[in-house]
Amino acid sequence: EPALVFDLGGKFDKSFNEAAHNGGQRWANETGEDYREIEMQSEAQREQALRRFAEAGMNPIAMTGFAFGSVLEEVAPDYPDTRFVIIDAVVDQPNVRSVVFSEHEGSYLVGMMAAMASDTGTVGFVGGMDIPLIRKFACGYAQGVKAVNADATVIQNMTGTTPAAWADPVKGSELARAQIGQGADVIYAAAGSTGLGVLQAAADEGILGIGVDSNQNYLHPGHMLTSMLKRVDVAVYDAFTEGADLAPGVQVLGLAENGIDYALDAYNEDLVTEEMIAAVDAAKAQIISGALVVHDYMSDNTCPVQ
Amino acid sequence: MERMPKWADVLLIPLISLILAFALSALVIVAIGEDPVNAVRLMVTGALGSTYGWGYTLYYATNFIFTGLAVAVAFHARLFNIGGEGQATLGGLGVALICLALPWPHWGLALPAAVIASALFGAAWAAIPAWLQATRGSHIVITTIMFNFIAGALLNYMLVNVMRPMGSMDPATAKFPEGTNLPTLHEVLAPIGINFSKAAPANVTLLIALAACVLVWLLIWRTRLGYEIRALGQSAPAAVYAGIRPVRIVMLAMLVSGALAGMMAVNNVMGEAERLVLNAVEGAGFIGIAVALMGRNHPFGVLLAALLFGFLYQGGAELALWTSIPREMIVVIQALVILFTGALDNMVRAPLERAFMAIGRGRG
Amino acid sequence: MDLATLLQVLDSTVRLATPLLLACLAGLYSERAGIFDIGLEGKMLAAAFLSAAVAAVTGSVWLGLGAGILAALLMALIHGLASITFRGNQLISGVAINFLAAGLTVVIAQDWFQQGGRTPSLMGGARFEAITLPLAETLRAVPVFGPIYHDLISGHTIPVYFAFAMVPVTWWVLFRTRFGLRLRAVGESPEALDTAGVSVIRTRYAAVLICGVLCGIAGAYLATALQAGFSKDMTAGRGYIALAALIFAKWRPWHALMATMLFGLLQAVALRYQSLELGRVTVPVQAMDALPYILTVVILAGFVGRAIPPRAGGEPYVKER
Amino acid sequence: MAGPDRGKGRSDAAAPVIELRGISKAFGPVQANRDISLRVMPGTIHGIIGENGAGKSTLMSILYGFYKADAGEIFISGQRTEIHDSHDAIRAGIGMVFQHFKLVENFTVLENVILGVEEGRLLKPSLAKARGILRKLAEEYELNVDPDARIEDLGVGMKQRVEILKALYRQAGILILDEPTGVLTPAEADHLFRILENLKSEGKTILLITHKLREIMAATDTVSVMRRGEMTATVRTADTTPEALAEMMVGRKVLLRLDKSPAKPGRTVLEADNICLTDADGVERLKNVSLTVRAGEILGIAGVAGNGQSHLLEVLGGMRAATGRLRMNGQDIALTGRAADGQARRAAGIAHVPEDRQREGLIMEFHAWENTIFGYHHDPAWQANALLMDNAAIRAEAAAKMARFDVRPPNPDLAARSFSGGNQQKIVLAREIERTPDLLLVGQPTRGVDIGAIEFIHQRILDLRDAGAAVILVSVELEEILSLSDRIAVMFDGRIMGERPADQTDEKELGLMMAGMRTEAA
Ligand SMILES: Nc1ncnc2c1ncn2[C@@H]1O[C@H](COP(=O)(O)OP(=O)(O)OP(=O)(O)O)[C@@H](O)[C@H]1O
Ligand SMILES: Nc1ncnc2c1ncn2[C@@H]1O[C@H](COP(=O)(O)OP(=O)(O)OP(=O)(O)O)[C@@H](O)[C@H]1O
Ligand SMILES: [Mg+2]
Ligand SMILES: [Mg+2]
Repeated sequence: EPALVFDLGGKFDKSFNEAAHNGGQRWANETGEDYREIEMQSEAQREQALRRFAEAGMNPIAMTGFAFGSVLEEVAPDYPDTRFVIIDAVVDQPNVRSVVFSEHEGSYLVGMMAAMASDTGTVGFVGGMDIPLIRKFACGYAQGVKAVNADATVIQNMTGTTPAAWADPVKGSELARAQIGQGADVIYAAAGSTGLGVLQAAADEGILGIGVDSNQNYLHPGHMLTSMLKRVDVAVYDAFTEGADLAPGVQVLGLAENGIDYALDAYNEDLVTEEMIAAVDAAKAQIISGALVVHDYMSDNTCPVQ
Repeated sequence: MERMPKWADVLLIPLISLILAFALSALVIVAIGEDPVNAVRLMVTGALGSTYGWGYTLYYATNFIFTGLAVAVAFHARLFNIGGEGQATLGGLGVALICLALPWPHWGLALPAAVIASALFGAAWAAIPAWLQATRGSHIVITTIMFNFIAGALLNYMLVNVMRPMGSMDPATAKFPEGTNLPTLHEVLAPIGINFSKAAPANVTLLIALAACVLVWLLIWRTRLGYEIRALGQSAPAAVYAGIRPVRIVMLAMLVSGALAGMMAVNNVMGEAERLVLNAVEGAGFIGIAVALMGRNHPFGVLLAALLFGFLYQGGAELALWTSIPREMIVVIQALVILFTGALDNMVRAPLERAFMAIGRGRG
Repeated sequence: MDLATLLQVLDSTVRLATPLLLACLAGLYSERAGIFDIGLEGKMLAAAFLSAAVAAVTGSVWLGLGAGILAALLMALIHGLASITFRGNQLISGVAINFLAAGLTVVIAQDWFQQGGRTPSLMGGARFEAITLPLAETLRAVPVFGPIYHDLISGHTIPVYFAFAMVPVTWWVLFRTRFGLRLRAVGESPEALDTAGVSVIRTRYAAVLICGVLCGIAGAYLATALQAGFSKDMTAGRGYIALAALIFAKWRPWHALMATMLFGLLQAVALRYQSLELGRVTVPVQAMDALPYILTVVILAGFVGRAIPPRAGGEPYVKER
Repeated sequence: MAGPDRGKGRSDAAAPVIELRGISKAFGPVQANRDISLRVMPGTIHGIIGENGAGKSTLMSILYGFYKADAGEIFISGQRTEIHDSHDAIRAGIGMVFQHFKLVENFTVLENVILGVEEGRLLKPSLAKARGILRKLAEEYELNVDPDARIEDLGVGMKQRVEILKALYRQAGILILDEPTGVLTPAEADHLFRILENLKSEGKTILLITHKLREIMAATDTVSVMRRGEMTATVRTADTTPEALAEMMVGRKVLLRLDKSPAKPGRTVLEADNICLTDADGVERLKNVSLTVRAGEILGIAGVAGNGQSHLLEVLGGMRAATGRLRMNGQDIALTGRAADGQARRAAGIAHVPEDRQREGLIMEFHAWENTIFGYHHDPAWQANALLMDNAAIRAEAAAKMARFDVRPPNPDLAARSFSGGNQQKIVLAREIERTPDLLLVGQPTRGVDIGAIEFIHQRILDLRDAGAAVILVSVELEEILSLSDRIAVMFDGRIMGERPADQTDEKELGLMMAGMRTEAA
């Protein structure tokens, strides 16, 4: 029986954790089997949760979020017969699969769309916790924006420096309002459930928002330009399907692997023009073919554009 | 003439309050469509059905013994210390600093150092509210609440800006060195032939907590300082009459209280996580209030109440795992225990007192 | 900082100060009547939950508001029962109420909506909409005043205006009406009120219930105006900040407005800037988060004007020794 | 709202305006009133006397609805009246001035007067109306008070006026005054009695509670006597004598003179020079107080309550810091700072029986044995080792002490709270006297103590004096001062007005000094 451990933002953050949840649900629906899940309430609980599931014989055990990294490093050796899957971090243990995504590529695509949809030439980015991973989103996004409109301004804000930054919608909406005040008319939120506040403020103020991880277009139809899809659900689904003998090692999911994409559906089809689709799909093909390389912030902790 | 026999005061009343609290909790469980009997069964097997369960129960109980004693000691001086949370947070900071400062060769050396550091940091965090209460009359309840928040911000700052190792995304300190890892109950009990779960975090700190119970008992009922603390708590004018200096006693009682709360960090930071993370205290400071109220501020009572809450915590975690009863159910139980044993004490007490008076009259 | 940025910060201050102000005034009624209340947080949280839940189910923010007030009243009643009827320890009762709300909201929310202790997001009529004051657009062009009127004064939700209106109302009730006289008397000297032939119990319950109503509105505002739905622990310590503001304000309505605006401003700045550059020094965001609490301690220490609480505050009224 | 003019005592002379039947009231285990009946005639001043704790205040509080009786009935003007709370009492035309005033300290006089009887929901009209009525009342009854003054700025005499005005504003026909003169100087008391006469002539009925025989004889028409919760007698004042009343009060012939040998004063034990004390509110409580006490004598300090005696005792006992100079057995003693606490005083040979044994002298929740070392808990004799106390030794010694002082029951394991007042006082005395101090400070040694215990306590104090200790005795009971002391000092307004040998003075002279009048020694 597999198990799934969610991080602090909670299973229903409509974003990162919810994507994982959807993957698990899909697996459960298709196989008719059951799995266990638990949401973290505090930093200190991570270890107990992993151990409890391992003790109870759950296998594989998937967890969402880089914050499990150091705990897993510790726990995994104690349960050599259990397979662990960690998303967004690399843990070098023989029984661990580490899944990381090429978020910069997807962010690049939605950045392009943002620049094309913007009237003011100013777009915004609200990140969650200020960590390299989120800077990777921001940097990819900025590159995409500049690729379309070199004069565009990208306003960037991070919500905080602790995991609480993933779950602070009030702060998200205040930051969004501040960016709108500075002229932003498209805002990309990469901040877990904090992003819900960002998107809410964008909708309230009548500008466009861009969702992240899950397809968030349905949240505010008419006010959601698109969502940058990070297929955590696929990662979880795959892991559960492979079951107790999944292959450990590092898995990188990008545009090529369909691990990353942008969302196009009934909720945003009126906002996305033919021209946008053409441009973005062209860029996507180029990235997949290697003709276009989007700089990965985490490769050298710098970003070529601002 | 006594209104009520002592056993009724120390046993019967807390018991009735506890039953009321549990009965209401059961109602809540029924109301959300779960089976309370099954819930209890799950909690008992989860918390007491294996050495793994026991290991977590005892681990939580260790935390609660420290915070419960902290509240109890202060309460003997009629100081309501709601600052256990902040003091334990600072205790954690002390433990982390000392563990990371030196290449400790053996836990036997690191442990006393950590105990001292945590106690000092905890006491220091209690010292300012204590001093303000003693000399300026600032209400200690309010100041300790404020200090909990300030401690949170301070820890946040330290972990994010100062103690986070280079290159780490986690706002947490580095792993403590090998030489500071405390033996768990598994290692402690192995020599005497007991095979205790390796995975559970209960560790030697439990023994320190038990020793703290005995020491607090001696302090309160066998020493001059304890005598003075109790005297001041019962009557400040009388204390002044007797030449007991209120400022000194308020300070000392709070320092001891803060030190006890701080020492909790030896268990959770050094014994369990082996690094310092955000919100490591996880509300144990507040549970200390419930524990002290239940335990009637007596170390033995605190020990029993801490075990009870350890059981509730571990059992509650299990509940959350295997049923759809969220972990917050424990918070509800905790609230009800505080409500009935603390705030609604008279609701239980008054009818009992009347009953005992009537019995007394009947006999006389 | 230019005018536009300043206005934005102040605008956000108003939004963030509103729940603090409502809770602070709530506490003011209760504490002026001699019932200390550290359970503001719990009452707000309970109200936030029930208002969001009912608004989500019915789609009506007004029904949600009513439900939120009801939830806070229930909590207030528990506090009244413990501290007035059963003469228990008011501080312990407050602590218990905070935990009760923290636990129950999530337990019920989880059972009700199965969304990990949240309510569904509120849309349309289930939320308070910002209202535009008359002439806001017309006057916008007027220099200085125009932007202030349009950006800062206009464009908030109804609870915001209500909260601000409650300041003069509270002052008037407290100092110009019979009820206010009795309420203040019961907080200073309940036996004086008792021997004057007025029921101490009834007066105190009235105060505690008013406190519940205001906390209810504060909580409903959080869930249905500031945010769009309930999430676990969403009050995030605002009840304690309101309590701090109350002490800061020395239990006076107009001072309460000042104190909550100050604390709201601190929050607005802390939300917007990760750290604040003041000349040479960089103030980390954690310092701004902690500032309300630090200021309160300083005030309590009496170094900056001593805060003297209502004299009978915190003590149950007991005639038998 | 004040009711119509009920209870104005216009009914025919035979019917009582107040009648109580079978009133009983218990506070937990204490039976404060037991089956009390009382009839008060309209238009009279009816006195109620009784020792401390006899239950006078309780009875009156029941009549005023402040307490609820466990049993009994109340009739007002012949009608059975249920008085559940003060509101009912006010409606029945009853007003009460409590022993401890019930005023809101930070309200103005006006606000206090209208509290509970405001006209309508808004304050403005009420305040305006009250201002007018107050002015009229002030003229009618010589009751001038500034209506806009804050209560906390007023002296006790003024506060009492406000209380009377409150009652009159509510058109009370029956006025209860509970020990109104305890805090007044004789001149203020005289003024009060003039007002009462005035009210009586208006047809109002007055219930006057006191335990001062003189006041009863001077002011009342009828007097009822209470003893230990029971009403023992009601007589016309003209038909009785102070001696007879005293006998009824205590239940047997009252001893008037103690069997006391003449003092043999020895060396000077304590010298106090220019002691001054300003309290936290900035009020000067002690003004250049100087006195000396010698071994083997008792110095009595007389005065109306609140004139600094208590503060003086607290300063000498180390409970308050003060300025001036204090010498004990020729050694200087600190009056401020760390060395000025009770511990230092005890080390210097000063023992202290405080005025309020329940608040200060004992820890009510502690066992008796713990209380027998209270203040002396640092004595090495009670230590088992460097860290721990020797509880067994303390308990054993406590049992012996309690036996010697005839504490009943002689069980050291009972909480102090479980002993009666007299026995509590004996525990304190045992603790302090058995240390054989050089100087004993005693405040109100027999307040609320039954007569048997009074004799015992007085005898112990005399024994201590005869054994060569110096004693300073503070008491508001002039008779106690006169019968125990060798010398008597009188305090007024924080000053010592003068000093007299006990056998060369009398109540009259002391009374004048207590009122602030300087008299030359005869
Ligand atoms: N619930 C509360 N809300 C706001 N302030 C409080 C509360 N409880 C206590 N305080 C603060 O406590 C202080 C006074 O507390 P408290 O009433 O216990 O003192 P006190 O008993 O009057 O002390 P003392 O009699 O020694 O002067 C005030 O400064 C007040 O600010
Ligand atoms: N509120 C109370 N709670 C408990 N016991 C009380 C209370 N009031 C009075 N008593 C007790 O009831 C008894 C009668 O007290 P009461 O105050 O009526 O006496 P009193 O005659 O007025 O005495 P005094 O002359 O000292 O004022 C005393 O033993 C007293 O301790
Ligand atoms: Mg007080
Ligand atoms: Mg009395």
